[in-house]
Amino acid sequence: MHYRLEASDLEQLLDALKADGYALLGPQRQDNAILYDTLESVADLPQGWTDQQEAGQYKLKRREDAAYFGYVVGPRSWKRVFLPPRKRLWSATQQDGVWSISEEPLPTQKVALIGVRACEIHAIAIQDRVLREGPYPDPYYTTMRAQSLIIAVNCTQAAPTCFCTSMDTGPNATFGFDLSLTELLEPAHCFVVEVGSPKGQALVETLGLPAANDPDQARAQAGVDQARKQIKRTLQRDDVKALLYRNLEHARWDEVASRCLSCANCTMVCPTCFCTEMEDITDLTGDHAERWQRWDSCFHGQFTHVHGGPVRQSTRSRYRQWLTHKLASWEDQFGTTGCVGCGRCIAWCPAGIDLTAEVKAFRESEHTQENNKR
Amino acid sequence: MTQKPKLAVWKFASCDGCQLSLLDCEDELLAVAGAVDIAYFPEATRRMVDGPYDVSLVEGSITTPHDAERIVAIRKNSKKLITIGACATAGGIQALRNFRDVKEWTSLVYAHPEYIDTLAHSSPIAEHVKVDFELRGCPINKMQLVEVLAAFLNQRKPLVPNHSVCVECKLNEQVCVMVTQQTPCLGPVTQAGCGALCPRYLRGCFGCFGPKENPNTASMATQWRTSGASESQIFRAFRGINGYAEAFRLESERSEQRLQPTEQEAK
Amino acid sequence: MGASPAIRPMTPRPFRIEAVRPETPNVFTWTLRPTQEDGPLVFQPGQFNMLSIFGVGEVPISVSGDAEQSEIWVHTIRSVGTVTQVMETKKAGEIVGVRGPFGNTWPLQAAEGCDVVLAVGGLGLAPMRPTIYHVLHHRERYKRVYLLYGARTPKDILYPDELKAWSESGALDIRTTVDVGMDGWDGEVGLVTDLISDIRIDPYHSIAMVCGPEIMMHFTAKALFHRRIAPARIFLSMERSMRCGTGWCGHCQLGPTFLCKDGPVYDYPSIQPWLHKREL
Amino acid sequence: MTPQDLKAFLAEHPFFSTLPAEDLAIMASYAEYANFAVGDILLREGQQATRFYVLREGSVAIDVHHPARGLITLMTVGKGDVVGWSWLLEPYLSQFDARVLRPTKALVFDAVALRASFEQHPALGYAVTRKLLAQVTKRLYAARIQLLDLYGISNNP
Repeated sequence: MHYRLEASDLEQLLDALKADGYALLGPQRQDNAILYDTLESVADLPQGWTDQQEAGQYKLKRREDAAYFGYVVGPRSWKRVFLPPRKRLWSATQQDGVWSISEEPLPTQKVALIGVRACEIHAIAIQDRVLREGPYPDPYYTTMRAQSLIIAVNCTQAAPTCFCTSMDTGPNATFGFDLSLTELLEPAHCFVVEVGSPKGQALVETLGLPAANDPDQARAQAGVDQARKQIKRTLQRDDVKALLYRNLEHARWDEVASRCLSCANCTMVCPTCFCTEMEDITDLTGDHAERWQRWDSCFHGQFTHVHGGPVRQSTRSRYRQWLTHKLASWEDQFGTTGCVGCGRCIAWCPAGIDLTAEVKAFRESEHTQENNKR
Repeated sequence: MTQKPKLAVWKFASCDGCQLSLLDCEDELLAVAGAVDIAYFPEATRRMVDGPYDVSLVEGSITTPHDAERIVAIRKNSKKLITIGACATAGGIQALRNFRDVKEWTSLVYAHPEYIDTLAHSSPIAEHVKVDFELRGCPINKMQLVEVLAAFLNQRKPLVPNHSVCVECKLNEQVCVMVTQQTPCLGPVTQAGCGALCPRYLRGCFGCFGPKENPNTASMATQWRTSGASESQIFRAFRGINGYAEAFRLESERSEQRLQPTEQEAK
Repeated sequence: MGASPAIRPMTPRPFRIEAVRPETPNVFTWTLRPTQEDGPLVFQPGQFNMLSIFGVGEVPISVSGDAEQSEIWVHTIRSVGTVTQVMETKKAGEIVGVRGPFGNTWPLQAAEGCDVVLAVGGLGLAPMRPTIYHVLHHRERYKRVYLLYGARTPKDILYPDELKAWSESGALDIRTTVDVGMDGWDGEVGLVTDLISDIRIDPYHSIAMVCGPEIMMHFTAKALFHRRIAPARIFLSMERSMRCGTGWCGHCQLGPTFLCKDGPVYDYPSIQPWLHKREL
Repeated sequence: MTPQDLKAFLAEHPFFSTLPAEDLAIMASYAEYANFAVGDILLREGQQATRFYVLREGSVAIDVHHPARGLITLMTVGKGDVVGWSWLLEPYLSQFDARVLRPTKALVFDAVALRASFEQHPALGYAVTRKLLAQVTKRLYAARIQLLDLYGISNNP
């Protein structure tokens, strides 16, 4: 069952969420990008703006229409909600040699995520496997996930950096949302709404949304199909695990290391990268101590520091770790690939390194070797 | 309570900016003063207590034969020696002389160059004595300074990560100026610590904290060229405040080689 | 899996250092007792705890006590890094933080009815000690049990009194060798791998557990393999930079596994492809 | 032990077992059987290497004197091992001390005569050299692994 939400009634959806006690997070234009941040009203949405992305490039452009969700994905991902860049785990205070430890209180605020793309839903599902479904669920993550509501937006356009179709993660959301919206601009600006949960159903009922008619539904489908057609980037993933494992000592790693800045941008923007560092701090007296958890990256030397130095000293070994983890060992660990094809790591790499091109290079070098043998 | 550790602050060739960071710790200064005995800090107090000192903070680079002797004496008199700032850790802006003929310069600058007793190089403290910790920055970040002091007082490793400025941008959730604006930025090869100050104001990083661990300056320069930076821009970016730090020095030398043919063509 | 850590697995619980026992130069053993009611401290041999000095940092240290003593943690620590160096300065009565236990266990059940070869190098004897206690408590479940122990010098031999007692009780066949003999050492000098050639085992019904630095385990596994112990019956305990113990932080990845969560104990075939690979 | 006994013993010892009977007889003719007590010195650093030992039982330490650290044992050898190969190579001087650690039974060869006999029996000389080389290789391997400082490294932060 699909419903229809008039564009002019989008505010009502936000209001209903607010009335239900949700803090809203959604896209808005800030610092030359579209970012997810606290959303007050529809007026904050990046209406009439789009993004143009290429390897190492991201630019905002005016659209000729009034689309609210007429962009693809920006540098922030939703992982900031569930796995914040920095969070305090506990603090401890010493008095007369006795330490008392106080845990950081868990968040209580419900949040509604507005405008979650299909690839991002997959990214959340992937992080769930790491932080929610393992032997030790992360309490902060689990709490935030439990009190979050997801309003998905299906993609009706794609960026040149997108390759969700290769990863089977888009362009439309198929699970993991409370409501999903497909934005239609013609003939009238509206959304076709799909319900994905009882909470979503309740929202539809609160708003009293009418059913979407067949032409609307067909137009929504056409929009998604259009996005699918626009996707030109590919990553052949059926055999990529074996391909990378076979080529751990390939010269291509040196080649990519000559370009890689080991700046860690790819891991920071990646919606599935979950590595963190634990940092202990004190005040000057040493009587107050805290431990913080912050995003870390396998591109850092400190990351593999053991007595005597880092295990992964070269950029070559760090890029290899990242790519083989993302596309190969992630499968061994979590039964899924670690990549959702959102293209962030391609767009936000200052050197424009493209993982799909790297995978192709390995595959092609094997083909060349095969051909040379013949 | 045992005696408070004695802190000394020493100045070599520098602008004093890093020492001032310590005075700038308005909120924390009381805590610092409570935790340590500021035994020698001419910039701040006339009180001078003899060594040995538990912690010496050393600002500035070594530029004269006299300074080269003085730092050895300070080292002998200090349990821990921490250098603060780009001058002390990489020679500073005055290390630009290292690329030129100092004799020629002094003859041009001074009426009586024979009175000038200076070394041919401005060198970091670590080239002269063992340094326990190098705090980067031009100037240093005062919060990092407090952290380093807290770490030494509490026998732990200072929490001064050696990753890129990019990580700081991303942890602060700042947008990359290089990717969105093609702004030349040294962030990807520069050590974090400043709080990604310049990118926060939509400017490129100037590399004040010097090269990060594993810097790929060659790729950085290529990237700048691709996005339209001129060779002299690249040259100047690397031959700056941290121009004598090895990775930046090598890159500026490579860039200089590329510049020379063009200069000759111009002639 | 042993006792599940607190609901918030990242929060250390305060423990008092009850005793500090110097072992060898730079190596000491802590006995830790909870400062608050904490239930029995249950662990399986091979597991580790994350030990914290508040405000200084946290390190993974294997449990080296007896699993049947459920009211204390015993940890043998070598002071090599910033955190462990501060640990070395701590005295009895001081408070430290403990999280855990984490990780998996040695194949003690699989080894029942078999000859058992415990091959340890250096500080690797500490993580193996709970296994030794287990074997001693249930000696009848195992056939011949060898403890092959390599240390750098005679001074570096851990737990010498216990080694002597175990050996004299006849429960274990203990063979010790050092890399360099000095100070009147009249025992073997040579590689721990050389000890393997002299033991009498039924290779088809043997289980080998190896613990030591990665390089030592690499060579030891090869030597065991030459004695016809099937690779699947050789187990290693791996070490990497572990920060969380829970599989969240990503630091201890080696190929397809997280050592903290999937390890630290692995059978040789599953870890062998990832051993000895440069910078992996 | 009679020469016959010696020959029989050699035939069973892994070090000699692959030699043809006539070579075993030659080897046996240069050998005698001996028992050594704890503390006996089999070889002394810097002295003429005139003997060569094949151990049947016991334990022998290969020692070096370190001016500051005293007596250091580099390795111990036992049953089946050989002690001494300097006799085969110029300048025929022992490189280390060999000291008996535990009561040891060994065959002792007159190395000077044996070396001379190899001139008449190059095939035997070659075979024995190969056997010795195998022992040298084994010890080189051990020395190399010892260089890796197997137990010194710990990954604890």
